[in-house]
Amino acid sequence: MQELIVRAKELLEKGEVARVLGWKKGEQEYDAEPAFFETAESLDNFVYNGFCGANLSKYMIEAGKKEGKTLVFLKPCDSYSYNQLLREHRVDREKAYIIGVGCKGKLAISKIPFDGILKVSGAQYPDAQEILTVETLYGTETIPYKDAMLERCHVCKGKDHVVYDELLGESADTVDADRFAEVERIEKMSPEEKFAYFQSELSKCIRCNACRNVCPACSCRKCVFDSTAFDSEQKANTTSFEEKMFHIIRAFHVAGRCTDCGECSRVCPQGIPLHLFNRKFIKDINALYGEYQAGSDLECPAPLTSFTTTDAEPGVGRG
Amino acid sequence: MPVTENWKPTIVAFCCNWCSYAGADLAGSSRLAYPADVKIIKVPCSCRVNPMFILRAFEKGADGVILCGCHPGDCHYSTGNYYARRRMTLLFSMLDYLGVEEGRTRVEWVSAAEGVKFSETMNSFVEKVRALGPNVRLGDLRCKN
Amino acid sequence: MRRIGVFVCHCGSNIAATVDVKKVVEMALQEQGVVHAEDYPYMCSEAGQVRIAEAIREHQLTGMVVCSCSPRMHEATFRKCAERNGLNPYLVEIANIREHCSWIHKDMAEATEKAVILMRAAVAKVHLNAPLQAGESAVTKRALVIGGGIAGIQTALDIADAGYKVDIVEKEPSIGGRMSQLDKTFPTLDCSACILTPKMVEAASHENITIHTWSEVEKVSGFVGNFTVDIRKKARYVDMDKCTGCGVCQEKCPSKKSLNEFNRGLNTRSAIYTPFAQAIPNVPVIDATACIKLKTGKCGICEKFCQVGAINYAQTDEIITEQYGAIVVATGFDTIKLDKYGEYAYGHSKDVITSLELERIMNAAGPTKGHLERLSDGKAPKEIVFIQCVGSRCSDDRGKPYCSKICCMYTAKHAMLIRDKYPDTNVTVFYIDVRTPGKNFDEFYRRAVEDYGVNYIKGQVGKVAPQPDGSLLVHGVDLLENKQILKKADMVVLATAIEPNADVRKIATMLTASIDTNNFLTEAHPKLRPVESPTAGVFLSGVCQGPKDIPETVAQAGAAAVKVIGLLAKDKLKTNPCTAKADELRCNGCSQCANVCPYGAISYETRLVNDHGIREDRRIAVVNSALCQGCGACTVTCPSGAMDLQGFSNRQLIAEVDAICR
Amino acid sequence: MYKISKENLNALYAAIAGGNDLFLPVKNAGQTNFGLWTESADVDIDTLKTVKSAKDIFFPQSESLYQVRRQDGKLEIQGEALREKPFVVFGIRGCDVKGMEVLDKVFLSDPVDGYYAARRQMGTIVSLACGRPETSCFCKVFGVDCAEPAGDVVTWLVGDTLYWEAKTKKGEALTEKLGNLLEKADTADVEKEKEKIHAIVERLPYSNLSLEKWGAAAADQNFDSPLWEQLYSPCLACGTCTFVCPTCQCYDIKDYTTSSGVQRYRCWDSCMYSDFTMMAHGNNRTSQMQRFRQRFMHKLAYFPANNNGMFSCVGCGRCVDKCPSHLNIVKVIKAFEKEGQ
Repeated sequence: MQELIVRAKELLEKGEVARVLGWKKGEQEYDAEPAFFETAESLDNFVYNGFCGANLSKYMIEAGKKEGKTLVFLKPCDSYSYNQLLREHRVDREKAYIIGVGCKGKLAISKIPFDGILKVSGAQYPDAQEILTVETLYGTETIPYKDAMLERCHVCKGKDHVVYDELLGESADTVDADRFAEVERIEKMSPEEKFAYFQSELSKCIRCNACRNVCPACSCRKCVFDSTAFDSEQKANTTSFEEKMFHIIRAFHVAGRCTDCGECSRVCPQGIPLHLFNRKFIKDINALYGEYQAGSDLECPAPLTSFTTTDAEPGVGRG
Repeated sequence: MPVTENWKPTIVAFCCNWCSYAGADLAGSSRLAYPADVKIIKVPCSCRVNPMFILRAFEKGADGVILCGCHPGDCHYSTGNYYARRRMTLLFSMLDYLGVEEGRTRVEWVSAAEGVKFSETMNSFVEKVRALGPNVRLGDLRCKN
Repeated sequence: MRRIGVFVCHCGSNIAATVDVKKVVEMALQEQGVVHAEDYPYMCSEAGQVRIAEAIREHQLTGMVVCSCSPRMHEATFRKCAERNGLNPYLVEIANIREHCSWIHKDMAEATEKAVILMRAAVAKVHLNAPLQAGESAVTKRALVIGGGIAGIQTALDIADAGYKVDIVEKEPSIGGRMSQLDKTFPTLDCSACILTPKMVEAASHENITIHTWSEVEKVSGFVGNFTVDIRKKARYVDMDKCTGCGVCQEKCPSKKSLNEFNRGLNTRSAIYTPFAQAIPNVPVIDATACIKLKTGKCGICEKFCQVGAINYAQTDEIITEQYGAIVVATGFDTIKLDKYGEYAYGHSKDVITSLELERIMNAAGPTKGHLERLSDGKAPKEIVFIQCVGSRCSDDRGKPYCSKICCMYTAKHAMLIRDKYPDTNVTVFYIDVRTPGKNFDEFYRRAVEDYGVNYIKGQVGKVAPQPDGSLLVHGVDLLENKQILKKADMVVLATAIEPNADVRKIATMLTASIDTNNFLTEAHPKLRPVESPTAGVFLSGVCQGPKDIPETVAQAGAAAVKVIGLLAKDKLKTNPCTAKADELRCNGCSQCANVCPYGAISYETRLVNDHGIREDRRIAVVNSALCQGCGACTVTCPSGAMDLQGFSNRQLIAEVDAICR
Repeated sequence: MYKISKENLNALYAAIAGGNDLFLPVKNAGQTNFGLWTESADVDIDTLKTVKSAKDIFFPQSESLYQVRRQDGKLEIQGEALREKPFVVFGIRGCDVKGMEVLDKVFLSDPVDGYYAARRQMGTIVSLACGRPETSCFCKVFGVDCAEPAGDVVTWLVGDTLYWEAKTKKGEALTEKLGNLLEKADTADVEKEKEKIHAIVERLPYSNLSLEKWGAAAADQNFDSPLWEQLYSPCLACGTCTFVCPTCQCYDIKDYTTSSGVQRYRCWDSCMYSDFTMMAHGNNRTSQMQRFRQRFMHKLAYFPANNNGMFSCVGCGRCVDKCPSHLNIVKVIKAFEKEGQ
């Protein structure tokens, strides 16, 4: 972490960047927040630890409107999101200085099942093999690092950055699960079971839009669900249908653009596994139109804005 | 909504102007009957159909939605139906994944010369939706009896 | 709130017999915004339109719905009527209660209920219709004719005579097409070449006609009035300007084993060749697959003998790009492949031939110099059997479901010519039906039977069996006599079905013209617009649209030319105002829409946007409405819904959905 | 005071549900929220904080107000019936009960919101003391005693025993109905529990936040502070904080139109949303900073200014736990506290 601060101060002091976009110490170890740092002193509050899961790429849309370059720290998976935004002309590469930071897997406080958490040792500079010691109001507990890791880190798409100006810090492989296993499990269910499963999950949705607002692919200036012009404006869920409509359409709008960064599932206050929607589309796209990783490059045709004359017919595989 | 013997499904058929709408016209001028449950909405091309329209139809009470366009390769706009095909393939796959009955959605390519196919398609689609009964899983029950 | 008028047409009894039109009127009056509704026996009639005009004035309508036949029939009629009476034509919507309702339903209650719903959907849409103004685009005063057969030549001549430039693109080395392969023509038995050649010469020498032979259309973009076409001029290896057409090269060429396409492969030709003597242009091409020099680098004999130095082995394909206002497709036909008809022994016996092959055999310039002889042994045939409908009117996938239309007549012609020239040769024709509608056609057929003693047998042939003695045993059936027939023949001629030229699919795709299940190009209307493709600015001439004989082809060619002339005579065309448009406040500038636009109509510009007080430079999509054809692909690609299609907007379509799904 | 053993709670729920609707924390798909009790419901009173507060029961996330239908060309208006059936909310924590007090200020003062008032009248609140307060809790700051919450009935879960004490007439009526399911108990265990809880509350990291910089006067003092610009920037403009909050009371009224009728309904709105208070001319708050500021100024300055100093935050800490960017009211209060130093 220290090397990141040193480098950031250096670039800031040399005037090569006007500001730094990183993570700021919170009140607790686990509530670091994304933040802009404009001065070298303010960087003393900079933090990079196991709880810095937040993907900073989307903040670069606003950063691009400010004067001068912004130094941004991107984890490997964040760099895919940035690249996708670059492809869609939403960010200005000229106004970004990208330091690719290493990642050894990020933690979710919601996955640490203890009441009254005060301190999590081992989260400072995480190592996937570690056992976390958690001090709580009600005693000390332990949990393997991997058990507290975000879902996305178990199926990490790799520790290589796809866009950067320089690299800092080490990464460690965290993959220990099959990315599509859960999707496949659901696909094997009967329609009744599928319906019951999603109905149960989606009935929790409170339409807070956190999934949408955190999503780097959902970067519309005005979401179709916020605009009256499409006659689709909805605020709260009034029926179970609207939740479905919202999540289906949201997944559809980011299909072929979603990098599977997993932020939607990370932020959902109701713990809905929203990535299962996006990953279903990714799985279908891979199977039907060839392997595709959004954000991996800037040129190759995107699955929903291209075609072949021999594409599968809709409803393929139905009984 | 309870299934009664008199229950009739509501079916929305999006038809592209150049092929399928003309195919439906041909079915009409050839007096090839299909159930009155089918209501056609004209769109310039199958690629004009937004997945939102389809979900909206279900939300408002449709029991089945079918999209008809020119045969791949014959699109009046040359490429529209190819995009529609990918979009609908993904959308339908997602609806299947959510446990919506598969028979409620369909895409069929119907040319202007295929009045017979249009009529047969509508007959078989309506039959399938009738067998499935009212749409509950994607419906919205507000302002309904 | 719109003031909407609803006009319900009885269409005589076409609608009124099945739909309770009074009920539709009554229900319409309950709809929000509907201030007037009435029914009338024929809304499209003069009197009906007068009623509409009165209603527009009296009720100050700001929108109207006509419940009638398909918008493909009368949308234009009612829109014009509205426009004449001061109502923007795009404030008119049609509820199709005939083709989509009364004609397919029997139960009156059911049909009426559906008609009411269709009316409601149209009313809901009209509430959101915006008055649109058609734009204008300039017309390039030049036409392209694809195909240089009699259809293409006639179309080109007629257009050129009217004073417009026209280009013919022909993929073969010469214009002339199928007609140039024919010997005589029915029902007058005049020589095909004698009537075709003058036309070819006229086309070649016409100041307004440019002919690109040995060329193919490579790419088409643009739209009516403004097509841009890439034409591939295939390497000819002979300089068109230098060649005098002396023919020495063809005589000297040592590679003489290539099948002669013009003679249907019945004999061979040299690697450098002109397909036939009267070829236009009279400049040979080198067949690169046969030329020894091009294949091995050694030879060069033709170059040596060419006195004007016209041979150029280094020539390559050249792409030229031209602008056109209209395009005529005249790609013609070919006979179907007979590999699925093994029972006729075509390909097994040299003496089983197609009718087109017979044309070449009977032609003085053909492989037998016009002598009727068996290709197997050169003997004169004494018994000839003609088999009709080979692949036509076929119910399985071996052939075509349609009637090829020309076979009955040319078979009568062949039979008559043979009986006339070789009176001791017997001719038998197996037929399903003899179809002879057309001026002097039936008389012609009767002459064959009555005056020339051609033996017509109603019945099909099951098998043609080659015999050890070289003859052919025809297993047929006589349906009228109800008996099996075994007939020994020296020659069997198959009236092979015709089908559109194989290239038509590719061309149709390039032109975005639609094609039917048999690969014939679809006309805009089967009766009322038979020479226009549904794609504006694309016209149809000849057999590419459907089987027809020479007089019909020439007539259609002239009709297509008239349509082209009518188009080119305009300086400006009204453009479709139903084009896409981006809302600058919601556009992300992400470029996804441009990726799916087939017309390259979307570009981006950075401009200052005032978003409710926030002023910033934004990258915004801009639609060129002259290029946009209104397909709507962009609208669905746009996640924020910034891109919308005028006339078929998101809100309009959703309103229709809502009205249908109550 | 009464008691009942934990294993008999199902019988208690069944008894309460006889003649009443019973709402209580129910676990569904891994998350606990208030829901209607049924035989098969997975009741979860051990989870301290339901994701959404109990606000939902009195002021639902969305509710129909009336329907307009077209009948033979005429319009027919059908008002939504007010709540008539009595119901009980069980297991509501001290902070949420305090949240009801805040909502009462809004909905029960003139003009009274009939829908809400009917529910308040028909509802009986059975609160539950917090045995294991969380790191994010700071109800003490707003005068809530989570060891002895308000409510018609207060309960304590001590070991395997639920202690029950009626505090109001409504509470007594309910207690009476439950008859012999409850047995008499002395208060010793409960007193001990309260002490234990108070001790934990003292150790909570945010229990001693200072509200000195807030209250009615802050409306002018804090509005133009440069701190807002620093504080808001990670805000995603989602509505999580609003929708999990027990006191946020803003709603929007919308029409759901079908061709056979219109349903007028209201649904929660969030001041974090860009279309909040959108008017024909646009929005009176054009930036996210302004929206962010509004939320906290409303809770900590405007509301107290209009309600005799009552804050419209109850320190439940839900927003602290749930903010995707880890922004929260604690950070805001602390930032202003530091500013003066």
